[in-house]
Amino acid sequence: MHLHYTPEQEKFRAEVRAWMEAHVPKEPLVTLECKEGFDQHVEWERTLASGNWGMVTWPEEYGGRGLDLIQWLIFEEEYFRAGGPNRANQNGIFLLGPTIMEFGTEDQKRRFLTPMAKGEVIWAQAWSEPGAGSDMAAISSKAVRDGDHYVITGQKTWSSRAAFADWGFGIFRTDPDSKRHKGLTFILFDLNTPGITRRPIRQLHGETGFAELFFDEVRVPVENCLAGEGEGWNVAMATAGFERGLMLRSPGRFQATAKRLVELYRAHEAEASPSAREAVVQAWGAAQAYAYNTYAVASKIMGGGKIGAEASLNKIFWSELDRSMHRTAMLLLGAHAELKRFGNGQINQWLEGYIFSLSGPIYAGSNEVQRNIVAERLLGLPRVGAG
Amino acid sequence: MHLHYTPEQEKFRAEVRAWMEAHVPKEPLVTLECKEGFDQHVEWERTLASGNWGMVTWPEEYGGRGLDLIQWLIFEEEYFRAGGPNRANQNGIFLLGPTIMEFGTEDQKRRFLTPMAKGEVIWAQAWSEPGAGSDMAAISSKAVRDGDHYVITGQKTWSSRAAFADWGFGIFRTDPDSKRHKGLTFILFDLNTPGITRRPIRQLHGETGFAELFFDEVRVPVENCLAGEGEGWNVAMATAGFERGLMLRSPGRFQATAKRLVELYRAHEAEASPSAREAVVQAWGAAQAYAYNTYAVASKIMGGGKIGAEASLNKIFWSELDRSMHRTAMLLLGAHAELKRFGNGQINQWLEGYIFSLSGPIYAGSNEVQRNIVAERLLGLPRVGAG
Amino acid sequence: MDFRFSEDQLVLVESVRDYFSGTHGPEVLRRLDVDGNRDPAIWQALVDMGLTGLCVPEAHGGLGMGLVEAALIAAECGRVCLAEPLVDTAFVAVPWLIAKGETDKLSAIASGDHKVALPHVLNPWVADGEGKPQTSVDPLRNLAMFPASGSNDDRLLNLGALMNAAQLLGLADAMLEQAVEYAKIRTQFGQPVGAFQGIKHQLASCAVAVEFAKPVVWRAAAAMQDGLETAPVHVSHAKIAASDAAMLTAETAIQVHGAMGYTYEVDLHFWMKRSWALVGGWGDRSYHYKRLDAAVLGGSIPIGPEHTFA
Amino acid sequence: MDFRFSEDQLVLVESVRDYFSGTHGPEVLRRLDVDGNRDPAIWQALVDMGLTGLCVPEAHGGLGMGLVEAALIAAECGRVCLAEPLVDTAFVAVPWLIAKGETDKLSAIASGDHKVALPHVLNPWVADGEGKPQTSVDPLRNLAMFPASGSNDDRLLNLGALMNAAQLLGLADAMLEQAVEYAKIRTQFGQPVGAFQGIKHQLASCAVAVEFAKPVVWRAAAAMQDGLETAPVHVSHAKIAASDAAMLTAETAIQVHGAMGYTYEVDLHFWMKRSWALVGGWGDRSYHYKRLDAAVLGGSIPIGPEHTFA
Repeated sequence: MHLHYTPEQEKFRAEVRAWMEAHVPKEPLVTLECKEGFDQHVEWERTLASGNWGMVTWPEEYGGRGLDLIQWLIFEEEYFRAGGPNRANQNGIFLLGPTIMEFGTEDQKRRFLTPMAKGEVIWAQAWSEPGAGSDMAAISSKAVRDGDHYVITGQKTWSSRAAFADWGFGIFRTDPDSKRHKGLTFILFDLNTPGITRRPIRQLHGETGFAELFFDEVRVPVENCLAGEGEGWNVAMATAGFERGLMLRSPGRFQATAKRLVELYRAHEAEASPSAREAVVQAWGAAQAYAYNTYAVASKIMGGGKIGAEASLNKIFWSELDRSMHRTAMLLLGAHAELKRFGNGQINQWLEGYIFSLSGPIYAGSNEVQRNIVAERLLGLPRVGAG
Repeated sequence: MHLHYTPEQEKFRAEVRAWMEAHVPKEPLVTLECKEGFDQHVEWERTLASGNWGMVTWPEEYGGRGLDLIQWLIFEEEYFRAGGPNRANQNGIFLLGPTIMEFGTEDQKRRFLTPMAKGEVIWAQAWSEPGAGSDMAAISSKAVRDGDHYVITGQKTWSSRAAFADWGFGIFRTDPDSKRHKGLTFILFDLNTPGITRRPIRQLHGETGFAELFFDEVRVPVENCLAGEGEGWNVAMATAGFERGLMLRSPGRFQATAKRLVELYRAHEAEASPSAREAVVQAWGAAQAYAYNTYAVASKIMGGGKIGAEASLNKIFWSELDRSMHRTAMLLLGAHAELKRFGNGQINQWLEGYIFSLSGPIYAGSNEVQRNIVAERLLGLPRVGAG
Repeated sequence: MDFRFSEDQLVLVESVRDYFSGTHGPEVLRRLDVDGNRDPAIWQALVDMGLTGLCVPEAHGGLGMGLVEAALIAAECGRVCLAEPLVDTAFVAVPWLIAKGETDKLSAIASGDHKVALPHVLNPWVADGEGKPQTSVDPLRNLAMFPASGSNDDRLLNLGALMNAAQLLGLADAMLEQAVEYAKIRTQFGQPVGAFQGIKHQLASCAVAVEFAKPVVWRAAAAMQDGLETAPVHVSHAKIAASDAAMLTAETAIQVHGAMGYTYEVDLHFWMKRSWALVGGWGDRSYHYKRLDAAVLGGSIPIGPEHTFA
Repeated sequence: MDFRFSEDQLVLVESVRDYFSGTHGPEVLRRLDVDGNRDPAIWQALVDMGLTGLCVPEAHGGLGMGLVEAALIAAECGRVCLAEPLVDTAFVAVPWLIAKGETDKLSAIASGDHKVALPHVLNPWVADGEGKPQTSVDPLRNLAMFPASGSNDDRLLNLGALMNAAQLLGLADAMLEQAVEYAKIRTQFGQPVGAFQGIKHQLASCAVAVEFAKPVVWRAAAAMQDGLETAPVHVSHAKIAASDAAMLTAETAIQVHGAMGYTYEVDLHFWMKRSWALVGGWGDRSYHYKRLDAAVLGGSIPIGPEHTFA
């Protein structure tokens, strides 16, 4: 246990800080869930790529910097310190990129990774179906082999970024007689392929960055299949592991929120209730705990360890922390909480953040599913019973 | 909605207050979970009976006062205001008494109710078995008819008061081929009948007021069966209804605890954390809410209404409130919390109370079972699935 | 001592609930959201039921009812997420005007011709009042900038807070019901999600919170009605209990709905947004907490078992 | 930057844990409870493993290890609910004596011949010290009245609080494991109770609380070890996180055990009682909260993403 940065790490931090201070937009971007905001965020991805800060943990050959996980954490700390925007490329950086590196052919790596790193191609994920949310094995959209193509028919829903993105990835049933986890294949597809219809989903906040995707005999070349026919479940589980695991939510994000919450509290100190006060102090503590834990896991992985079902602990912790911090902010704002913009014209980011935080315990595997995983795989409780 | 006491109710309150002030022991009694304390509590039952305050809601013919529920609530408020001791006769007053009144023959009412009201016979309950706790239908102790007797063989556990009480009641399997809820019979038995062995259970706090009961061919006259052979489940459900329902925990108890908690807080105000402060204020609010709700239910019942699955809401609310108030007290006491007696020799009643409060969410149907009842019977969620 | 509603009160509630359930479903909210969020026809129906004049004395053309009845109807307004400014006009402004002896507008209010939006210094906005528009997260709320002339009258605040608390009960009830209905039909892992204890127990906890908030709100309404000196304490208690129950139920209901709850096409969001808005208005949680704190720890209300109805 | 324990540290922990799991099961606690609660043979075994001298410099016959190792072993002591006063003597008193430059008793401590019970003004008692006996709820704790000469030294308090936090981690781990094991074998309604989500989700929530308390405690140990100016803040953070996790796990574990958890014959109560005792000692929750509050809101520690290791 050695909790000091090396001089090289400090130097790296200074380099990130300088670049971020020079480049992070001074004004907050419009939300990425609408076309205008999406375009602004893609522009930011390209700015990041121009400084080679797009995919910092990727190998240099694919457009990354080959940073280790401690460097990645430092990068993220500085990113959130500077108030960097949300990442339009989130699905690419943390989900699809690592999946392709692990399962892709050389040709696939070449075709997909570099454009992703440059922010030229933005990816949507297409996991869920109307009948398959947390229960992903219930997938029924099918891909039928026809020569050197798959012909895809079916429906995906709740696809993040899909309203505006370029390409998508998901799993499809290639063996029509198969059930549950078998007979599924992981396929990448151009969202502009004929036969694909995108229907934007209007979300709770009114924006439409998510979409339903309808596939009507969509022909996708066989070479867009990842890791072989029938391997879809294993690949998806690995991908979902990345998502729930270390990199989906870096601690800097929550530490930045906790700091803003402290500032909000100071502005309302005179009239705030005791529980609000203690919630604010505990928010700092919990965000720090999440950071320590992430450093511990990063250290473990760098030492050759693996992250397994512990990822579910992380997902429960950060999603409930995020919701609780934003709920506390809403209560501190009182009668101002409902305003989309405050009297001074400023966007009420706490309201936006609270709404977004409500999705945390739902997506990437609901927290009910995560608690089952913790109970069964980490604690060893029996899986008997439907309950 | 008329939230004022009538002059008669105020007069009644004054009468209770005067009697309690004159009779409630000045020093706290020793815990009822040991022989010495049990005897002190039985003595108190007899004192109550001498003033005709033992079974205030019972009809006068059985030794009660025939009070209505609002009067009962006033009585309880004054009882807890005066710091009245726990009731050794709890099982008799609230569980068995009402059950006999509903299901008993005239002969049974005469034989059992009056001695109970006088504090002459103290009753133990014998619901649980080692394999049947929250799942009471799993009972296996059997009672075989032999002429005008039942011959009981089996084991009961976790029988409250059974270490020192005179009589017991419980349900037994009279039809050996029956399963679950069928073939059970409700039987009353003298705890000194040959063949009954009591093994006191040492509880978490070290005392032994609960017991296991072993039945080895115990002969009990058939006239001690309540409501007919095979009716045991229905009778027990009615009894458990009383237990979870209105009268198991009167609001006065929690209002008294909340008041003591406020006093404890005032003594620790300078050093207490904000969350402790808010928990204390909320404790008053929750105890009041419980009182209002009880008055509302009492009013409803007096108007001819019934209490059903709502009883489960009550049980969840008071048991978790009680635990939370005592937990707050433990945290306020800090390093003193672990002391069985404080430096001044006073018993640490908060510690005793915290330990006792931990049983609240467990007994009389665990809160997990209660939440299932709320979800299924009040909200209408499906019972499908073992979970 | 009788903690029941009268037959008349129950009949009143039932008739209003019946009317709303037949005419004011979620599709009405969607229409208002698209077409402009006030509808004279809905307002007229409220007038026709006598609700605008519920608390107006009979001499001024109203029904002459009290705050308990008003709170009961406010809960029904919450239950259907009513957008029209009935509560502020008829259950907040009317009792306040009566208490101040200002009776000249009462008959116009009862007849539905006059709506009142009272500004209070604790609110940074006026709902359905005049002024520069402010956008609420709730698309059915029309807010205007707080005017300089806001009142700081406590009775007005208490009326507003009590009626927000009552509306929050109805909102919470409705969100719980929506979550339950969804949990019955949404199937995952081979059974309705509502058959899993993980879902059941969360919803049961909401039911506990909501059911134990209700008598606190009714008790506060009765205390205001009876003019108890301690009424402000009971109003603050009610506002906190109802707010906490509604916040918990909103978070649980969206969780039970899963990703669907996060969409605009599921109805839940209207109720959640209204809840967030009402929790903050007419004195926020911290404000009411401080009043409760001053009463309980400061000793301004007697406490203990014998003081249930202090 | 490496947030892992060294190989040496892991080997040390494993060897101590192996020793305890082979020799110090619940039956030992029951024996001590009946026969008198200190056992020279257990003490001698601790001495033989070098634990009394863990932090004593090699020059004085010890192993010369630091606070991180001490905290790791304290957690193991919590895990087995050790009764002997190892932690107070070897992990609290020794580092404090060294910091004060008082080295004369160190070799006697390392050899097991000298035990130290340091009074601090925040504790109303001394554990395993001289004075009028006080009865703890924990039958294996020997308390004496607080002597007039207690220290008010902050470093002593921080050492005591840190080691209580570490013990609480082990206690919480053990209670969670006991609850899980019971939930696997206890059958109700036709299946192990641990197969119900109602039980699973409660236990999973405990796992979250415990796992996220751990790195906070290790970080506090490292901060003390490294002499960071902010170390007291981290100790308070650790004490609160570990206390909250242990309190939650104790309440959940007894709930999962049902009525059996309420008996003396099930082992759980020893761990619960120890937890309640340690939560209160060396600065209670409110005390440590106030330090944290002063740091975070008062600004004595820099906050934000770039200050993870401030």
